[in-house]
Parts: sequence; C-alpha cells; structure tokens
Amino acid sequence: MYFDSLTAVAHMDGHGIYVWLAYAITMVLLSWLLWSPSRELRKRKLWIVAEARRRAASTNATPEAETQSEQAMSTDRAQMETQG
Amino acid sequence: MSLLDAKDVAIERGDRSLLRGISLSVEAGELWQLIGPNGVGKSSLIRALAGLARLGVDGDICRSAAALYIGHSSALKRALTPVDNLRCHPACDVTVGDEQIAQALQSVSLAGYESVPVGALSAGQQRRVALARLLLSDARLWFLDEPFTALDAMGCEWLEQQIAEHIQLGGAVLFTSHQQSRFGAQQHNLDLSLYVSA
Amino acid sequence: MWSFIHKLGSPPWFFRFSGNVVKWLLPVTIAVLFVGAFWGLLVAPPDYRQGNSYRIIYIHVPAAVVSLAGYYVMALAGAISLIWRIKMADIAMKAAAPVGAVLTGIALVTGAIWGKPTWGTWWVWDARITSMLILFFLYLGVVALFEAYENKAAAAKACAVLSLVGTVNIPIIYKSVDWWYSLHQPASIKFTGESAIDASMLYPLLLMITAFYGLFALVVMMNMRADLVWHHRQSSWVRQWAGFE
Amino acid sequence: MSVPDSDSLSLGAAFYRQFLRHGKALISSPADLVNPLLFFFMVITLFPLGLGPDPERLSQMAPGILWVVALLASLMVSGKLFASDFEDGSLEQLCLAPQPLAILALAEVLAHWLGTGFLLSMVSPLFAVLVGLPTQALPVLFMSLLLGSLCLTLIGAVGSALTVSIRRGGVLLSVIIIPLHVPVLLFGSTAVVEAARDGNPVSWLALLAALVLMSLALAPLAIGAALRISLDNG
Repeated sequence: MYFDSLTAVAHMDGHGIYVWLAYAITMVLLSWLLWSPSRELRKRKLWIVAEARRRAASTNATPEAETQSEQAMSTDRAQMETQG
Repeated sequence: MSLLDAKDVAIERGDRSLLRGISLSVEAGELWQLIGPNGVGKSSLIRALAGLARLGVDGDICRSAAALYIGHSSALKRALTPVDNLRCHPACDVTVGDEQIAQALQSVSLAGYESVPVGALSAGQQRRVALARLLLSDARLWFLDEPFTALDAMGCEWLEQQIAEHIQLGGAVLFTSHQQSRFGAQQHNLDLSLYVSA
Repeated sequence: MWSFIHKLGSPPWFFRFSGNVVKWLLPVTIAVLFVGAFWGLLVAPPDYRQGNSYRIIYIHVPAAVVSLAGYYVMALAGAISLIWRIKMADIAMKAAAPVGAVLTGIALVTGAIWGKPTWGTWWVWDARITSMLILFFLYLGVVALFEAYENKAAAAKACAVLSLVGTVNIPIIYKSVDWWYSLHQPASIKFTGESAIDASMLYPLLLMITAFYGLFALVVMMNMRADLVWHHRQSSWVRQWAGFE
Repeated sequence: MSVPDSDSLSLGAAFYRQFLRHGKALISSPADLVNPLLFFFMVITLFPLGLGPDPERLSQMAPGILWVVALLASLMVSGKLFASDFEDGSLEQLCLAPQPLAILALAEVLAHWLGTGFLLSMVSPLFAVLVGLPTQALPVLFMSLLLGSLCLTLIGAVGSALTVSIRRGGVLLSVIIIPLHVPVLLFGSTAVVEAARDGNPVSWLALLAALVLMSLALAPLAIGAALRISLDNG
C-alpha cells in the first residue's frame, strides 16, 4: 500500500479530488453500460411472457373479449414500439 | 429461353413481410400484369424484379436481358429540354442520335416542344416524354409501374400499341395497373393476393 | 472452425452461446476491473513529475485504446454485413456503436480532468486528445445516422459504409493531427519499443486494459441479446426462452 | 422497336453523358453557382466584424478563416448534390444503367465540383485580401483550395449519398462528414500558413494532393454503395 492512512488516500497530496472525480464518473458510466442492456432484456422478456399469456387467454375467450384483448395487445405493442 | 427467372421471392417492408413464395418465369414475347389491391406490394415487387431494391427482398431473381424501368417519377431534369433529357438519360443504354429523339417525341405527339424546359410542360406531357424512352432503348425487358396513370385516352392507346409491338419483336413486358386486363387473352396475370404472407 | 463461424450467424445458437459467455465473463470482468483499479489507485507509486494525478492513466488509456479498437470492430462487423449480408453482423454493429461512443466519452472526460492538475486548464489542444475528440465525433456520426433512417435494415448498411469510410480516415486523422501539433508527450506504452513507464505502473495498466476489453465485449454481447429477443419476439425459441428460463 | 442496331454506350460516353447532364442542370440555374460564392464572401466579412479590424491580427488568422469558410461552403452545397436526382427519380435509373454506378456517380460529383469548389478556389484570392492574407500566399491559397475543394466535394458526396433519402438530412450530413474533413482542413490551412510565413508549403500541398488521389480512388465506391442503400430506404 503506497498510502499510510485513509485521509492520505482521500487527499492524495492535493490531486485526490481529480483522481476520485475521474474514477467516479468512469464507474458510473461503465455501470450504466452494463445495466441498460440487462434492464432492456428483462423488460422485453416480461412483454413476451405477458403477450404469450394474453394470446393463450384470448384463444379460448368469447369473440367479444377477443376484440378487447386484441385491442389491448395492439396498444401495448404500440407503446413497446415507441420504446423499442 | 426465359428473360426473367424469379424463384421463391419474398418482399419485406421494415420487419413486416408483405409477400412470400413468388416464383415467376417470363419468356420472350410474354406480357405479364401484376394485379392486387392497393398496398399489397405491387410496386415493391416490380422494383425488386427490375433489380432496384435489394434490401428486404429474399429469393433469387435473375434477368438475362437489359431491363428498362419506368416508375411513378419521370426521371427527367425539370430545367433541361426534352431533347437533352432523352439524350442524356442515365439509364439510356445506346447512343441516341438527334433524329431518333425527334422521331420519338413526334411519336408521343410532342413535336413542337423540343426546346421547352420539361418543368414548363404539363404532368401528362412530362409523362409522355418519360414514355418516349420506350422507343430509344434496346432493353428487351420492360418493367412499367402504373404506366397508364396520368395518361389520356390517346396516350393509353399509344402505350398499348407500343407494348404490343415490343412483344411481337421478342421483348417481354411486366406492368402493374389498376384497370382490368387491357390485352385480353394475350396477357398473363399474376394475382399477388395469393402470395400475401399472414 | 468454419462451422463455428457459420453457427454464429444463427440467432438461436448465438443467443445461447452469448448467454453462457456473459454468465462467466461478467463476474470475471468486474473482478479484474476492481483489482486493477485498486492496484492502480492505492498500490502503484505516483509519477515523480505529475504526482498522484497520474493515477488517472489507469482509466484514461484503457478507455482510449478500447474505443479506438471498438471502432475497428464496428467497421469489421459493417464490412461483414455489407459483403456477406449476414444479419447478425448488422446487429453486432448496432450494438458496438453506442458502447464505443461512451468509452470515447470516458477517455475524453478523464483526459480533461487529468489535464487540469497537469497543465492547469480543463481542455488542452494536444494531439492525442484532439484525435480522440474527432473519433468521438465519428462515433456520434454513426449513431446519428442510424437513428435517422426509418428502415433499420437500410440503416445498418448505411452505417456500415460510413464506418468503413471512417476506418480509412482514422489513421490519416491521427497522423495529420500529430503533424499539426507535435508537442504531445510520446505515448507512454510502446509495445514495440521499451515502454516509457516502469513495471510497477505497467502491470496495473495492462490489467485495466484487459478489463476494458472484456467489458466492451460483454456490453456488445448483452446489447445484441436484447436486440435479438426483440427482433425474433414471434419465433418459438424466444418464447421458449422466455417461458422456461 | 424502331431503334437501329446502334452500338451500346461505352463507359467513357456514359461518363461524359452523365457529366454533361449534371453540368447542364447546374448551369441552367445560375443561383446554385452564385450562392456558394456569396456565402463565402459574406461569412468572410463576418470575421473582421467579429474579431476587430486590426490588420495584423487578421492577417495572422487569415489562412484558418479562409479555409474554414471554404469548408463550410462546400458542406452547405454537398447536401444538394444528389437531392434533385433522388426527387425526380433519375437516381433509380442511374442504378439500372449497365455502367458501374461508382463511375457515373463520380461524373456527377466532378460536374458538381466544377460548378462549386472550382469556382470558389478561383475567386478565393479576391476575398483573401479582405482578411489581409499576405500576397505571396495567394497562389498557394488558390492551389490548396483547388485541391482541397475537390477532396471536400468527394467526401461530402459520400455524406450526401448516405443522407439523400432522409427528409431533414442537411444537418445530419454535417454531423457525419465534418470529422472526415479534418485532415483536408489541417493540410490545406497549414500549407497557406507556411506560404504566408515564407516557409515551405510544398510538402503540405503534396499531402493534400495525396488525399485528393485517395478520395478519387475510394470515394466513388462508397458513393455507389451508399446510393443503392438510400434507394432501398426511400
């Protein structure tokens, strides 16, 4: 260990603010890079499961319910589309 | 010897597939009309067959002769005169002499308009200048997308005569049109609604 | 070997393959990242001239190196998609562009922060940082072009052409900027010649560079997986994956 | 078909025909030729207004000002290069022509360069006096702009081909093309700076000429590919 105490680590003879600022920004951006695709994957998986369940429900539903669920799916798809 | 062979052609727009499983072989002297409701993909298919679109087109299409495509837009420079437009046309595949151009313009009854900039002509007249290219090209395969739109009775009759003449000389024509078949038995129809993918 | 490359092109196979790779690569990359950062920040000695601000090199240089390599990876994917019309290469290119842009951004920000204590101002027009800024613009150009096209298949092909043109230009840009402004400190690692910094600083730097390379590959694969699931949301293997996993 | 069996068009004839077509279209609307020059003239006059009339300072910055404004003028004009062909459908026909698209596109780009970049470089010594460029640098300014504008037009044409099918493609053209213009700007303006300082501009002009040859060789390939892609997106 080059530094002997915690305060020396924070201070780093005057350059601490710059070093820690640089590392903080880098870690934030890198974690965002890692986090955003996994969130996207999870969101799409939920959408697919929901759509599969809706399609299964609509196959044995009455025609009247059919149009309603069909309509729900299309608005849902439109909302996904804008995000997608 | 078929001029155009298309096997299992599929057309997509965005990631939605419009048409699928189209196979077609056009022999010399044949006339094909692509029929189908609006938006079924007639224009996309004829552009794909002419070789204009590659993205979103699957299946293999091979043309064994030069192709001439006339679409909705006239491909004419508004500032140039009809003579300059026809002489310097980008897809023109033969050296065109002045008297041939004059003959062509005369044939589409635009005799007096040689030096009028195309921009000053009416839509129908511009359409006829574009169609005059049919007389100035060696291409044996014609792809005409809605050729009869914006044409008056005389223009349609002239175009029918050109197509008939081209067929007899061993050429082949594919065209899309809303009107019912104009050539009776002589014409093969390709009804695209049979190939619409679910 | 060829069958492996060929299988890479098929979405379901690639999806499973990349899933396994991500499973072990994620923890490894994060571990290497933290070890490298810890080593560079706390263990390695400071530079005798610049003092502790030199520790920023352990993120500035890796980000710069990987962002430049990332552009070539993106252009390679573009070339594959243009030449062999493989759809998977389109998805790879679309996934690589934003990652490269963010990494170049990191390199620029850390370079600017490093410049403050060393040269006294936030921005110095020196050769390396200027070339990186132009590389950042090249990335933004590719991303902007992709967003501007409605038909995303055409967008991928257009970005492929743009990134190939960019690749031809990058060496010229770097050289012309160097000649134009030849004051900058020589690149601290010259793999060919003996490197200008001694071993105690070199090892954490190499560790961080491998960590950044791992991170680049990781994020590109994860972006690709998210896109594949969306593109093939109708097909059975996606529904099967969603249903059972 | 009433066409006698005339020989099919040779590549050179097709190149010349395409060059003629774009040239005639350009000449027929003189505004397209004069506007870039007016733009160049007016923006040059902004700099002394902005930086102050002190001739010493102006002449020191003259090469940079002249070159940056020439670059902006070329950028502004590049957007219109393929726009009219795309709208009136002649781009489709171009792709159907038997000759390679890259060569025909090159003909269009050269005709466009003659109408814009070439004129700009002819007129630039006149405007150089406005910002007090030393007279011994004028010939080098002309040479560098002559070569540079051809390179800028070729690279701008790649951008124009990529963005022609996008409705508001103008700004996007600048975003994707400016980074590629950097080497041309560096070599060109440094050549003029060297000439103004009685240094040796020849090496920089040689580098610029090398860039021109590279662009002449590679840009048409990119332009051809980009035009086909834009057609599919249209």
